[in-house]
Amino acid sequence: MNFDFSEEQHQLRDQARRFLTEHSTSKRIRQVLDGVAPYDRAMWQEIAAMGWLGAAVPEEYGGAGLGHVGLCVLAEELGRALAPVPFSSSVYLATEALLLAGSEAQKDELLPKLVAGDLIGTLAWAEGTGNPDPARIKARVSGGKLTGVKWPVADGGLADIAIVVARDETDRIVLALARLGGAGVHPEALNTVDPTREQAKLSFDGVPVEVLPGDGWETLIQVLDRAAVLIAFEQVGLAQKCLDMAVAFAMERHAFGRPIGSFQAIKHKLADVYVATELARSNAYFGAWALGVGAAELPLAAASARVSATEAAWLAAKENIQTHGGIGFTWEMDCHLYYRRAKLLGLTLGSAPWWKDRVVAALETRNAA
Amino acid sequence: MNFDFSEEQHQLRDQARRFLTEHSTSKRIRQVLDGVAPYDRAMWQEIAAMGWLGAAVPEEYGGAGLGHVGLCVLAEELGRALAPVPFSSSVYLATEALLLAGSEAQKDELLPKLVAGDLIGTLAWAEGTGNPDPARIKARVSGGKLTGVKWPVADGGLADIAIVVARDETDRIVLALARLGGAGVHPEALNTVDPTREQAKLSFDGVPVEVLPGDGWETLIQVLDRAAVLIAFEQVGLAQKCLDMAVAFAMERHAFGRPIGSFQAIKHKLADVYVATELARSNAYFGAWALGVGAAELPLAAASARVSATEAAWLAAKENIQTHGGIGFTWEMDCHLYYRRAKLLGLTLGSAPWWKDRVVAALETRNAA
Amino acid sequence: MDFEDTPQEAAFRAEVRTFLAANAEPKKRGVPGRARHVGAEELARAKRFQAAKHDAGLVGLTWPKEWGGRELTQIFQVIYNQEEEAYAVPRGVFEIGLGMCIPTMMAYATPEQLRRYVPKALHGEEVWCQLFSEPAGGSDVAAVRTRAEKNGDTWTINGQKIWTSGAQFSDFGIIVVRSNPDVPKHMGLSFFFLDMKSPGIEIRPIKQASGASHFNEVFFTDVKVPDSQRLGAVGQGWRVALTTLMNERLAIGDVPRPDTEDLLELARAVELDGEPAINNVSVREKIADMHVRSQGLKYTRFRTMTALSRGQTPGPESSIGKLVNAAKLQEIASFGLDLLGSAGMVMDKDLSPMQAMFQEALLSSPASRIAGGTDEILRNIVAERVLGLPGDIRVDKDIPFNRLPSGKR
Amino acid sequence: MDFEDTPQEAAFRAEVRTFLAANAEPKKRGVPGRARHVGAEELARAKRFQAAKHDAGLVGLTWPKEWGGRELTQIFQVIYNQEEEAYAVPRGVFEIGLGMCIPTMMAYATPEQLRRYVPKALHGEEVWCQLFSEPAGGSDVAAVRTRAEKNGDTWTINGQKIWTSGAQFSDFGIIVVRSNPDVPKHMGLSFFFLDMKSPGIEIRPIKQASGASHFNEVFFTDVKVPDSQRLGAVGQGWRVALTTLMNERLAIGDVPRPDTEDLLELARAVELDGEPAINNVSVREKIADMHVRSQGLKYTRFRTMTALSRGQTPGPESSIGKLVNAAKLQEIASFGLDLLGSAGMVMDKDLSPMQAMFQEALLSSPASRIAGGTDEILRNIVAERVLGLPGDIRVDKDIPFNRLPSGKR
Repeated sequence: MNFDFSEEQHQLRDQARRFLTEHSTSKRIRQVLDGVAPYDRAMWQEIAAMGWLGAAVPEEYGGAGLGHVGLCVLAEELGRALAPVPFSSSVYLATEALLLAGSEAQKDELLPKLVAGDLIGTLAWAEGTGNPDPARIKARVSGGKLTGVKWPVADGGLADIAIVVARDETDRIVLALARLGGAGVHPEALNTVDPTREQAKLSFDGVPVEVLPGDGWETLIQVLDRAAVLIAFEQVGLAQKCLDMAVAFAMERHAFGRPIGSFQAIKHKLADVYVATELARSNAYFGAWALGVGAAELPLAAASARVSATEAAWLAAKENIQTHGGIGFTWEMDCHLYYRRAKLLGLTLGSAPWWKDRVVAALETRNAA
Repeated sequence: MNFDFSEEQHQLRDQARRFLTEHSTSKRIRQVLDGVAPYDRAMWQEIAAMGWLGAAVPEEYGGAGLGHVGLCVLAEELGRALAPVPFSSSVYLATEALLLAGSEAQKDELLPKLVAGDLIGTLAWAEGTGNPDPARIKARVSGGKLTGVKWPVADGGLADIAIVVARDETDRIVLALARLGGAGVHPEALNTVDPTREQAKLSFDGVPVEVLPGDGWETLIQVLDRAAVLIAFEQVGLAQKCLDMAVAFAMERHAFGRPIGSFQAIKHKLADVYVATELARSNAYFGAWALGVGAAELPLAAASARVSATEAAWLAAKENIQTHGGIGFTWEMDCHLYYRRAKLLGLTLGSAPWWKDRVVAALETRNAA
Repeated sequence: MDFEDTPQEAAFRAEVRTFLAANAEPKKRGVPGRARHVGAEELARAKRFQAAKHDAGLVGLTWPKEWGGRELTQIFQVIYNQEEEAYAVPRGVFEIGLGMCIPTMMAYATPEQLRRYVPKALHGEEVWCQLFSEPAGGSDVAAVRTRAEKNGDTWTINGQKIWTSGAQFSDFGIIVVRSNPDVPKHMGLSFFFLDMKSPGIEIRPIKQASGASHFNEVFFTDVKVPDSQRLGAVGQGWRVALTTLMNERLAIGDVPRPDTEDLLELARAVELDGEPAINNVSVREKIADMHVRSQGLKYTRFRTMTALSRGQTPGPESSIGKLVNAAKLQEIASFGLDLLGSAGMVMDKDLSPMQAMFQEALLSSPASRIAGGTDEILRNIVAERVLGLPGDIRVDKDIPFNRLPSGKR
Repeated sequence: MDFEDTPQEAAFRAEVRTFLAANAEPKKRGVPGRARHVGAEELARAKRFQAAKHDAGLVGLTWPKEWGGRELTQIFQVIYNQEEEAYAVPRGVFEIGLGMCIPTMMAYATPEQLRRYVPKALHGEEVWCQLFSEPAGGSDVAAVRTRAEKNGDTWTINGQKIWTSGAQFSDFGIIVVRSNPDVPKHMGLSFFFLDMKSPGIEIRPIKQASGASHFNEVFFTDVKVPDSQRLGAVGQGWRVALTTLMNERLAIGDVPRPDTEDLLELARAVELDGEPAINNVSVREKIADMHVRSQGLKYTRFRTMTALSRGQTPGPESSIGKLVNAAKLQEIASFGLDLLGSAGMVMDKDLSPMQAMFQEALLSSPASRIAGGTDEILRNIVAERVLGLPGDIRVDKDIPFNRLPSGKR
């Protein structure tokens, strides 16, 4: 039984924790929050330089070949640190989609640039409200040109390339690779509950695209499953950070002559947050294992990890504000940054009801087997 | 604004509370629990003598003419006292069904006897698992004779008459009045989570019946709505009693040198029970009003009262045991009697999901109007 | 059981309706809540409306006739508030002054002071605010650190108050301060009213986590207050403060939005699995759960109003309203976003269904579980004052305030 | 990350499998949990199995070789328990004796006593029980009222213990008693082992709310115990009791049923709105919610096992298992009944789907939130020992036990 990270992975975590503690400071996150920049470019470049963007990319494409479990370690730290960079879009979505379904030429051209941070990628599946559903896809590729409107697209306003879910002339769902800098692409920044992570509405008007080989919807679902595990680690990192903040505050803050952490109302609330966070962590670990070995259990593990982590992050973030009381609801305290991010992460790959349905669908498949 | 019981109704409540405190004792309830008798016949006769069985029955049929709001007052006290009598079956179901849909002859014959307690009635809608649904009705009336199997039927083993939901020769749903003492009726006692309220499986094998006038399903739904309000009062009475027990215990029981009621874990738990009980009470009051004046809002009011009261009774009953700790889980303490009854009441007219659907259906109807 | 007014109540309701129809604009549908940002124009409008209301005899309904009141029972105030709910009336400017400050003045100020201050407050010429909360206080309202030292007939105040509504446009304020830190917490407080334009008072708006600014910090640097503006005896400030807190406005009808009806509307507007979300069983169950809570509170208020109508005083059970509403608001907001899938994050009045009402509520709802008594304090109140359970163990009763452990925050 | 045994673990697992295949019957599918009623026949079978297990060297895996142990790390005990889960092995007879009583003896008894008692306990010839809980104690384990008074070399015990598993078939017991009521609670306790057949001991089964009887009350009337059977110094009984409590068996793999898979099976078996309930969105969400809790616990156990496998000791975080499982069990049971509509109340193995497993769990589940530490105590443990938050304010630390307020219950 070895259901924990390896020694090297623990070292990677420590290194990431140190780097992000130093760099992903409240001050730098708030630069993005306040709209000074759409992301922290300097942090992005340093992260690229450390090889994190290619953690799970094979060495032949310039990656570090640490495998997906290594990437999970980084994801937890990035979530904990609220890192204001397009990591999840470029790494979990675009890079993974190319790894899974890109042609050799596409991989050869794009992966090294994504790994180096020279290109930022994203994936555009949503077209307005609703969870992933092929029936909702109206964007269309015709004669090699893409037309349609996708929103919200994470980091859509700053990405260089997007993998766009669309229909081809025969109505099949395909993944189309679009370059975003050129004519015919109209990005529009969206105001969201968490301004520290850029979101955009992308309108395509006859933009030349390359269609990725294979069944587009199947690839999308595989990408979402992988990303669900990785985002679950971000959520677990965030939940743990909120719990740490709340515990520290409850020890320091006094009311009625005693630390507020000595009141059972606070103690039991934080015990519940701890329980939710540990359950989420354990579910995420199983997801990491399934992702790491490419197990057949991945769909179930990914959906379970996402449902559990979404619940834990939301609970931890809202009860962290509550534990802080009035001061926790001021702009200057960071509590709201975690609260905003917790909700954003819980929505970004589709919301909990959709993933709950996937849990049960996977259970049904497993039991039928 | 006069959203409270009247002075007379308060007096009725006090009278009922006194009677039931004296008679519906743990000892007498446990006679039924232990199977010594299927119900408390002496209590039944006294209740009949006080006119409670006819509280909402017009005086022309021997009733007290107190109206349904008076009956709500009694229901709360009966629920609080766990009265081990077939009151709800005979009064809320059989009597109400006859009042709503019985022929004049049926009313003239049966209502005075039901009011006097000489006949015990019930209503049989279920045929095994599932909530009320016309598609599940297989019992059939053909040539004036009923064949089919109904279960669970509340008080089916001790009732003299049953209003049975069945299909006629043309497949229409009808209500059929059956006498239960005679040939062709095979009652079988069921073991349930709450043995203090008799439940049976009734098999009918060509039993002569009288079909009540009107649309059977429509009448059934009307009866269930009325009964939902009345059972909600039983549930509110039960919830309040559980809260009272838990508070009293928490004041008396000491641990760590102080009453356990001084710990926030207990205080806040009981505050939550109080909140749920008050919300349920207020929803039940609105149900009483709607029932009393025959308002068009009755379906919404009844479903809301039932959903709210089911939640409150379950919460109060389970947290009452929890507050008592180990001693609360012994047979000799009464906590489990309330826990059993709470679950039984939450199931007896169909479970919460069905009633939640009815809440929303009523909201949709209202908003469409 | 009925929902009818008594004849006297009906007559009063008619009077209020006539007044409002003549002096206010009906609310527009779909505009959530009342604006809480009060600019110069809004303040002027509020003052005009208050004057009209006063002239119509609708201010201070429960107060002694001596002060222009009508000595009515509280149900009449509830009726007024109910009717006003339908109108876009400038509110929030006079609530604290007339609801908390002036009643405290009436209990403790001199007749001369009352003649000076009460009429102008009633008529809306002068605005009052309340200065109780402090950064280190929070739920522990008596943990006041703002110091007042006496020199001759003058007190000098130094310290900081927080969460002060309306400080920026208030003319006067009531304040509780620590006059003696060497005695236990509740014993060393004194209570004053003061001129908010006094030298040494600095008012800074607080930016909340939602981005809005509804409150202020108020800093006191050597602010002078004459001893004649003391309310109650030196060291008896806590008792005076309790008078103020007892007068908190009866919360009625303030249902936060989005509520059940809004969720229903959202569920009709968006699709799940190719059909309106309202057809989804899980969505229906959530709507039902929220409906029974909303309606449970509504009819609890009706029961309270019945008590008021009979001249009874509502008990601490009215505190369940905020407790239930605050949690419900956060739950509805979060659920609403989930209903929209990834687009739930988008807070754009043009793109988000229902003008981003749910997203805004998501960001503002944490405050409603804290302001005016946290969930935890409200549960304590229910447990102790309604159920009669023992108070928490108090370690701060007999220790001098300046020797209490205080932590770093 | 992998789920593989080390070579040493794999070898041990093979050894256990061989033993179990030869000495036990595999569990039958669909039989929930283990029977906890132990009659004469069951007791004899348990003793035979224990002897075989001992002869195979599988008892006391972590114990010193001196006592027949193998001085292995705890992961080997976990592996044994995992494998045993698949077999219908008589359990519950020796767990307390070998898990709690004998380890306490090892820490405090004399070498002669150990030679007398340990081998027979290991071999299953003698059964031990633990006498800590009292009616007035509950969560406050140290609030022991059972008195022990010394006269010469003999102690006389009077009082009552409760919730004693296996008292009716035990040969010996360990007991904590109050030897001095005039000092604070934790200071006046002493600890003994005693012969359960001693005159003056009366054992009565407790009928639980579910109707079952898994525990006993034990009454002591002038029961004599020689001073030589005292464990630890007079007045140091609490310290000894803590040793016992530290040795509570590592709860692993004991997932209560019905669990998620059972709920899934039920949802496939019954219909809602004319189709299998499993198609109902709300039912699916509930199953998913329960699944992620079950699996979260499963993989939390895997993490604990990894720590054990590395020779580390699991911390108090393992207490979350019971906290989560107990609430989940009650929730699943209640939900299962709701799924059946009014027939959910029927507890009849022939009529109720899945042999009334859900109904039985509904009735027994309240106990799981209480026994072995209430939800409230477990949350305190997590808050204090895992998160490091302060303990509750203690008012009973410095007051003589006989002057503590005690209430009527």
